[in-house]
Amino acid sequence: MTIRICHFPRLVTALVFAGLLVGTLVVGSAQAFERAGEKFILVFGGRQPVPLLDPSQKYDWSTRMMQQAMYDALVKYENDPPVIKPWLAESWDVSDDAKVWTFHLAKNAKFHNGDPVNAEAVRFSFERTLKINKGPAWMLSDFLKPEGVKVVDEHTVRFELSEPFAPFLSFLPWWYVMNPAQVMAHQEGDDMGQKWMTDNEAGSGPFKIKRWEQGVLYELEAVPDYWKGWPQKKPLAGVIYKLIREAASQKAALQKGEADIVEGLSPEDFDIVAKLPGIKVENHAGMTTFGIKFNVSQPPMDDINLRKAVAHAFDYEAFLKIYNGNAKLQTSPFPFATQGHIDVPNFPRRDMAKAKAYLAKSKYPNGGIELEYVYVQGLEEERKMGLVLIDNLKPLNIGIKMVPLTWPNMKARGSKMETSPNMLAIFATPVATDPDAVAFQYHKDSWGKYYGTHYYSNEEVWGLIEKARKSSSWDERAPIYAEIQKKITDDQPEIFGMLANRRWAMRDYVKGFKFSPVRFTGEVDLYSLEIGK
Amino acid sequence: MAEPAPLLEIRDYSLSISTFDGVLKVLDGINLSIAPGEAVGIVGETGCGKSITVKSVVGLVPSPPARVEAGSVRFDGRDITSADEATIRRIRGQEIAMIFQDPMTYLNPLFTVGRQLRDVIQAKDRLKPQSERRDKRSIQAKAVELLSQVHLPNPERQLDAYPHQLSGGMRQRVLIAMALAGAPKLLIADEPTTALDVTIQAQILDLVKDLVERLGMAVLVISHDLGVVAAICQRIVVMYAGTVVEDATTEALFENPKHPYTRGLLAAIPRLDGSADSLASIAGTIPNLIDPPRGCRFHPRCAEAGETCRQAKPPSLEGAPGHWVACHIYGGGVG
Amino acid sequence: MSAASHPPVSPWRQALAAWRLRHHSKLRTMRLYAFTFSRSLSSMIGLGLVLLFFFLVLAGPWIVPYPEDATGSVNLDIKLQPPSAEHWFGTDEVGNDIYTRVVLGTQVSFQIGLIVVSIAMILGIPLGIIAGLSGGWLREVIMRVTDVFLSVPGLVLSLAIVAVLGPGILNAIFALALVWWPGYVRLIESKALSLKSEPFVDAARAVGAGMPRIIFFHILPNCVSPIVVKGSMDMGLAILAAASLGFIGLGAQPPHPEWGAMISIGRNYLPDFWWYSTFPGIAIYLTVLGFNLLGDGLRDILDPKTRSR
Amino acid sequence: MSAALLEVRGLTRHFRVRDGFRQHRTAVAVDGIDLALRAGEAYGLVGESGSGKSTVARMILRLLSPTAGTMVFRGQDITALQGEALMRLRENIQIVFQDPHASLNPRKTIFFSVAEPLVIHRGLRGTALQNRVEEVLEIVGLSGNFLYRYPHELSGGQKQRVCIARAVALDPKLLVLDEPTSALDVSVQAQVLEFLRDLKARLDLTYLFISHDLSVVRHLCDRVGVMYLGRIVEEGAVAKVFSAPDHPYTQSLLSAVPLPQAKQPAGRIVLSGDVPSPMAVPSGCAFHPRCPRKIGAVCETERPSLDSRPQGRRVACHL
Amino acid sequence: MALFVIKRVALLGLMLIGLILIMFTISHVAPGDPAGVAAGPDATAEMIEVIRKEYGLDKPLPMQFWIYLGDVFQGDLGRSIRTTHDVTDDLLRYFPATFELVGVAMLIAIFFGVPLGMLAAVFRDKGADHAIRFVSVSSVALPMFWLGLLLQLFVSLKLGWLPLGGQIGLMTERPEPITHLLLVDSLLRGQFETFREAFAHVILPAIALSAPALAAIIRVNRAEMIEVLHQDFIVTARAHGISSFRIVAIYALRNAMIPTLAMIGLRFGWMLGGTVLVEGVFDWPGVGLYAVQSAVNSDFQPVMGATLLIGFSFMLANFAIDIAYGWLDPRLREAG
Repeated sequence: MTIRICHFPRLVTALVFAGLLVGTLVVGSAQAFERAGEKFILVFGGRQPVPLLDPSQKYDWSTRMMQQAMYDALVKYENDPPVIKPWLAESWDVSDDAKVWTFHLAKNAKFHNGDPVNAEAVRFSFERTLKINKGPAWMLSDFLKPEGVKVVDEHTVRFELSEPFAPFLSFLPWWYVMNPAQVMAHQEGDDMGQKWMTDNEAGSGPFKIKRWEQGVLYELEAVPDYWKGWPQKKPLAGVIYKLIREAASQKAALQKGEADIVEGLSPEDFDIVAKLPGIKVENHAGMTTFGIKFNVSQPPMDDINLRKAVAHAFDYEAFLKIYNGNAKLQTSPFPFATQGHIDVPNFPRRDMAKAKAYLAKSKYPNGGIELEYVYVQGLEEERKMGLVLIDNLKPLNIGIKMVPLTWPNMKARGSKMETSPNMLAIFATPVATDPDAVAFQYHKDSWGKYYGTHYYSNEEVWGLIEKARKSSSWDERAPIYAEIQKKITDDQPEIFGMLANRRWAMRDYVKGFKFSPVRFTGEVDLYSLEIGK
Repeated sequence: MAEPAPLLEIRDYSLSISTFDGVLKVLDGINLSIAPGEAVGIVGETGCGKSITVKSVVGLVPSPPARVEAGSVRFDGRDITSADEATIRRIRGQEIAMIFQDPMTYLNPLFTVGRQLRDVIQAKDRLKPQSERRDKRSIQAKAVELLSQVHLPNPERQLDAYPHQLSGGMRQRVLIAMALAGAPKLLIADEPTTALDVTIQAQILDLVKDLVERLGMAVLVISHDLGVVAAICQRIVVMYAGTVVEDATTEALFENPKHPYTRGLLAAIPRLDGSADSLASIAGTIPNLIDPPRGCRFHPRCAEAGETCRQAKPPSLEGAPGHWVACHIYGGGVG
Repeated sequence: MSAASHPPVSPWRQALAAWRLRHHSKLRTMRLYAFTFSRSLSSMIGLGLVLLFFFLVLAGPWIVPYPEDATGSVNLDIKLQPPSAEHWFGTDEVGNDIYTRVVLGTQVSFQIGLIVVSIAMILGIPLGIIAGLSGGWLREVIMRVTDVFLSVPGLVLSLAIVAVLGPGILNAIFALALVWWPGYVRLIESKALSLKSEPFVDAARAVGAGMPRIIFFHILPNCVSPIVVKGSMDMGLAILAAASLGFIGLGAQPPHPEWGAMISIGRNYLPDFWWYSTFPGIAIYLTVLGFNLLGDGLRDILDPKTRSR
Repeated sequence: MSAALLEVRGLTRHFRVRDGFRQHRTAVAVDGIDLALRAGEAYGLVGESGSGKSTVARMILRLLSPTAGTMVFRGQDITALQGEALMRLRENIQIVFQDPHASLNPRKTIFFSVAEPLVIHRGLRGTALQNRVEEVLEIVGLSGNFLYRYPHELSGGQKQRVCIARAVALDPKLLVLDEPTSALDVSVQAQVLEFLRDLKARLDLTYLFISHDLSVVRHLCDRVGVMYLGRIVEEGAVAKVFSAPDHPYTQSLLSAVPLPQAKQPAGRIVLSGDVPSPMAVPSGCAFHPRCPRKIGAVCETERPSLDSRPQGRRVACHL
Repeated sequence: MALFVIKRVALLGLMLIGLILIMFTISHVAPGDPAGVAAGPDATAEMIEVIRKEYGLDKPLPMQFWIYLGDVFQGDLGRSIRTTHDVTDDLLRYFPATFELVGVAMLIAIFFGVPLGMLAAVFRDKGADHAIRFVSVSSVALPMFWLGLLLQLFVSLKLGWLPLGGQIGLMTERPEPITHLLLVDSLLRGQFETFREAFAHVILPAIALSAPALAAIIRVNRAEMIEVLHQDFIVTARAHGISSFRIVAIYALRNAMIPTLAMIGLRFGWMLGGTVLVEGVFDWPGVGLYAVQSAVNSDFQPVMGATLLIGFSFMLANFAIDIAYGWLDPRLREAG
């Protein structure tokens, strides 16, 4: 039925009017981003949230960036190659057997609430981390017991290790010092303030919390009278860490000036934004290795010839292509920035003839097997490596089944020798520059950890690792680590991949950016930044 | 004969409706007139076009798909054949009122009786000059008055009732009240009692009869039930397949039916007094109006049909005074 | 007239004639359907799109230029190239031909749609019939469980299920099927309930028809139209839902050429490499549009309520 | 008085009605009626809508189970028949519904509908089935080319014939006709009525004819029962009841029918008010609120019994 | 009415328990080790054990369910294993944003859907009808995440009219919370600039989210209007000379709104579901994004919590729709 409607224009008019109303509200609302006051607030556009701030419970790149901004540790990594700088500790002594470490604290250090940072605070912080036994606890828990931390006087603290541990100092930058009074004031039950510390801080660092909107943004406010002072002429008023999860949004925000630094763009995007006016890209070699771990304890990858065949069939150049040249192929199991790194001779590169020769020697001379390639779901580069693997192993008649898993599920798979997949894509960043931090990944005690899913077994190598970590003399240690690198390379427990460059895109007025490869992928030291406008 | 000028006069009215299957020739040269104050009934079986005739005349049949092919309609001295929507609406609102078959479905279930009644009163008021329009108070009063006019008990209370809270008879009374809102000259009742029980039907028929007499308006009753029509009307028009076959006073029609269809119809009705021993039925079925029979549309079912009936459409002839029949037999043309 | 004057009528022809006589009405109805359907432009567009879709499902591997690109091949030297004569829709981040992957994506989508809808029907229709005809506590139980499932948006529930089971095409299908069946229970239950009180069902009962007979001869045939219509619509919607899971990253996994996953990866390359996420999006749009228009068209011809004008 | 083919005692049916948000209320559709059908007669059950006449039909067919009362068919208590016995009963009692269109499965051919009882009860198939279906359709005056048509292709009268064919396919003894002509036009109604009359004689059937149309009942039936709000208020031979009704309701009912004739009889009784809802049946005589001849308090308090009167009539009235 | 409400509330509770049971069952066939996740990448076996105890993952399943059920009814949805946050706190933080987004999207859908449906019905089979139907069918077929990307691409990046994502500009202080709804609060506090900014942010995600609902509302409203306009009581109104506009916009619309309302209730739930797609695209800090982030990380407590919250909101919405039904349809309003 059709009705002749004379009045219908009324309705249409109403609709148009409503549209106009909406229009007036919107026009002009996309205003440019402005900075408040005389000082500048820097905006960092990151993809990863900071769900848990407590330094005793968690660390990853975004979390640690915030922890580093709000807390101080005894020492701090800076520069490339990284050096350990005195921080809360002005100096330290170590016994010859590398068992007793004594630190002398700065006298003017104070927490954000004005309390002094004293030896007791240091002792409490180490004790808390060790007792909670999460986050960084594993780094020292084998050598340091809570009782081993001793307050000598107001400004001196002594660590007595249960056995010699040469790399001790290299882990300390990640052990942040918290204000015992604040933490314990918020204790619930016997949680040692864990709940409160999730979204609050009790530190002495250059910044403190201003706004903490989970899932949206985190705003830090600079501490004007930071005890260590500010290196730059015009320190920042604060930093906003804005969660921008999409690459397109990150780029747009950077272009519009709504963000000053962004991380995590695709290799292509970095190349694109680098060409835009007013934007520069910091591009540095990092310490994060990418490798594809084999499970050497289970067939078929227990066959060294198969491992070598796969390693020689792999197209290493693909890494460079994926990163548009912004990566460096590994020349040793150790990252370049690790102390004692050597270029291992005859390090595997693509060579199909060799690959076929190795395959012929293996139990699977004609291929015909399918290997599982497990990677972290959502990690673009790992996914692409998988596709490269499929492509590269086709000539060997080896199939690849790509299995993306969430990080937890992947870790669960890798945690048992029986379930650990044939191949597992792993990005690993050593937490310290000391070679032990990498070498130990090949020790039996690392089995089942995410970097130990290869279940690599070589008594000789294990012995060397143990020997090296107990010695306090670098001259003694260096040749051992060279030996270790060669032996591991020979056993080919993984495809030794590459070290991708770390890149950040930022507005060109951002000054004072200091890179240090020991930091994690997106992590930036906010302390030294300034806006040069 | 000194008849008063007819209130409604339909002349040679033809209507077609296009459908998926083809064009339905729904009405074919209808003639019908109603004098002021006269009660006329239209009877016929399903699909004979009795309902669509009046709906079309008052502009309630959407066009397209419907199309007036020929003919003219005059109402109260004005030609309204091709009047525009506004005029028709004015007439519908003011001078012609309609009531329908199923009082439940013809009332909006979501609005109170009072609201619907007031809307109707207001709509009719809008057609008047500003000065004569009622204010809210007197609209309410008018609504109450109308409801009491149709003998609805407790009119004030019923205004707040929703249609579903009323019985069928009460709903029909409400519809009649709405029809009376504009003091119409003509009331069209389309199957007004078909959905009602016999005892309620009697009440409504009484009411209509009473109103017609009291208010002096003309009424056009459309029904398939000859009894209903006979109870109210002075004159009856019999329709078959889109044509008027017979038009006579009630008395003449029952006493002396002329058209074979009328006679067949009367013979098919079972009688309450048991006087009909066996029922005669009309052979065959209603024709398909996409391709209606040539000539007399009744001829395929007519026992008395001759060649002329197959060829020519019979003209409507006044056999006796006021008794019109459209049949070749009475025009002497059967052969 | 002698028999010899006729050419001998082949038995095949006779059978055909008999068959046509028997099914005269059905054939007429079919012709009417076809006619009504063909008069509606949108229905024809829908049919066209769905036929195109099926054509690509069947013929895909033979008509695409680089079939190996859908099974994990890598051409990093030509990654992220804009649309050109060799690569109609451009290439993706590992140099695969997007046109190839979009076309072969029809197979993935078809599998998902078909399996999800079939499982949903297999579960939903019998439960709906039971609930509609049985009444009492059995109906209550079935309908309440259905209500519970329907009380959570399907996408959220399937998200939760896939989150547990892990991403992957099979898990996605399983999760979608698990949230899809209640729709059929609702549909069939209400249909069966209204059919149950139809006089022709009473008439069948009056002549002594038992439950199975009533279900199979009287209830089910009258449920066919709504099932067909819903099935057609659901094909599209299931494909859309699977693409949504793929977009979140919980659906089909590489190197499966699944549209949602392609958009998901492609969005990382927006806005400069716009073609990457654009073409799979268009493919989803056209497919879902096709099934929806077809469903609409079928509803118009199968549902007498909208048929009458 | 010959033995009753069907005898109904105290037949009662309550319905639980959902009423808006309010929960269930009980509607008394049929309130303890007694009825006896003699073999070979046509018994008319008349009443207005809501009087419960169709509910009676459904209970006799065992499509609904009675709340109370017994039904005896050819000496057998059929009130609670199940399974095989119920199947046999359905060979003997059949029903034709009011709306012929709705009572045929729209997705099935005429052949299917008519064949259905034959397949179920006689297990016929193939040619035997085909022959019998054609034969039955012949009985109702439809020739064979209807077999593979669908209901929507038939006219109302034809559809009603198909329904009748289905009902008589098993040679039932009792045919319940529930308003079989009320959806039909007058001329078609005439055809069907004449045909029903003829059929009854030919097949030796007994009819329970349910209708709201008094003239139709008058035309077809031998005896009539008048129902009001679930009760029979008057019963007797059609001619007698119609010419001299005893119950005030019957009187007003008959008087209310507008006659297709020029002069309407004088002195019509027009009842005031509406039929009360079955959810609120008045106390005493259910008719008392509308009764023009109410005699006093007894009508409001005491339910009149259906008493036998001369000439085989029964009336439930205090008068 | 009271009885009705009580019964509905009881039913609501029952359905909630059913939902919890389903979610719980689903969650406990999980292959991953939730405790391992929580412990972090370098955790030792004993660290994992600590966590397992802490989260009660060492108890038998029925026990765990019983505890969980009790917790849920006390408003405790457990803790995220990934972030250690209270899920309830998280949800309370994110829900207002989602509610606001869904609310605006629903308003858009109704505001445009109902009149467009009406127009299409009135101009049935005319150009306007075809155009509106095309819009409607397209809105269903467009994947809303893709539509979101397109809107970002054109409206934000190309034209620069509206912001790309987020709920509000970086530097803008949120108004002091009253209702926790940004749009409402900024108005109540008289911060019109903030309101305008928040409004500009909500438009694109709301449009993307509203597309399927818009389509459904148009479709239902059109069909119902066509049906209602065929009804007898429309003939009555016309026969009495009531104006066409009044007939369509008041008489028919009210009748057509009843089924439309049912559709709106249904769509409310689907929209809540749609947030898992749209919020991710637009960086909208709501429950949908939270659920996806958690799901992708196999962090099940938050997924479960979000699902329960969305399911519960959906149930409440339908409850409200039922009440609204009564308001619109006097046949249901009946009786106390």
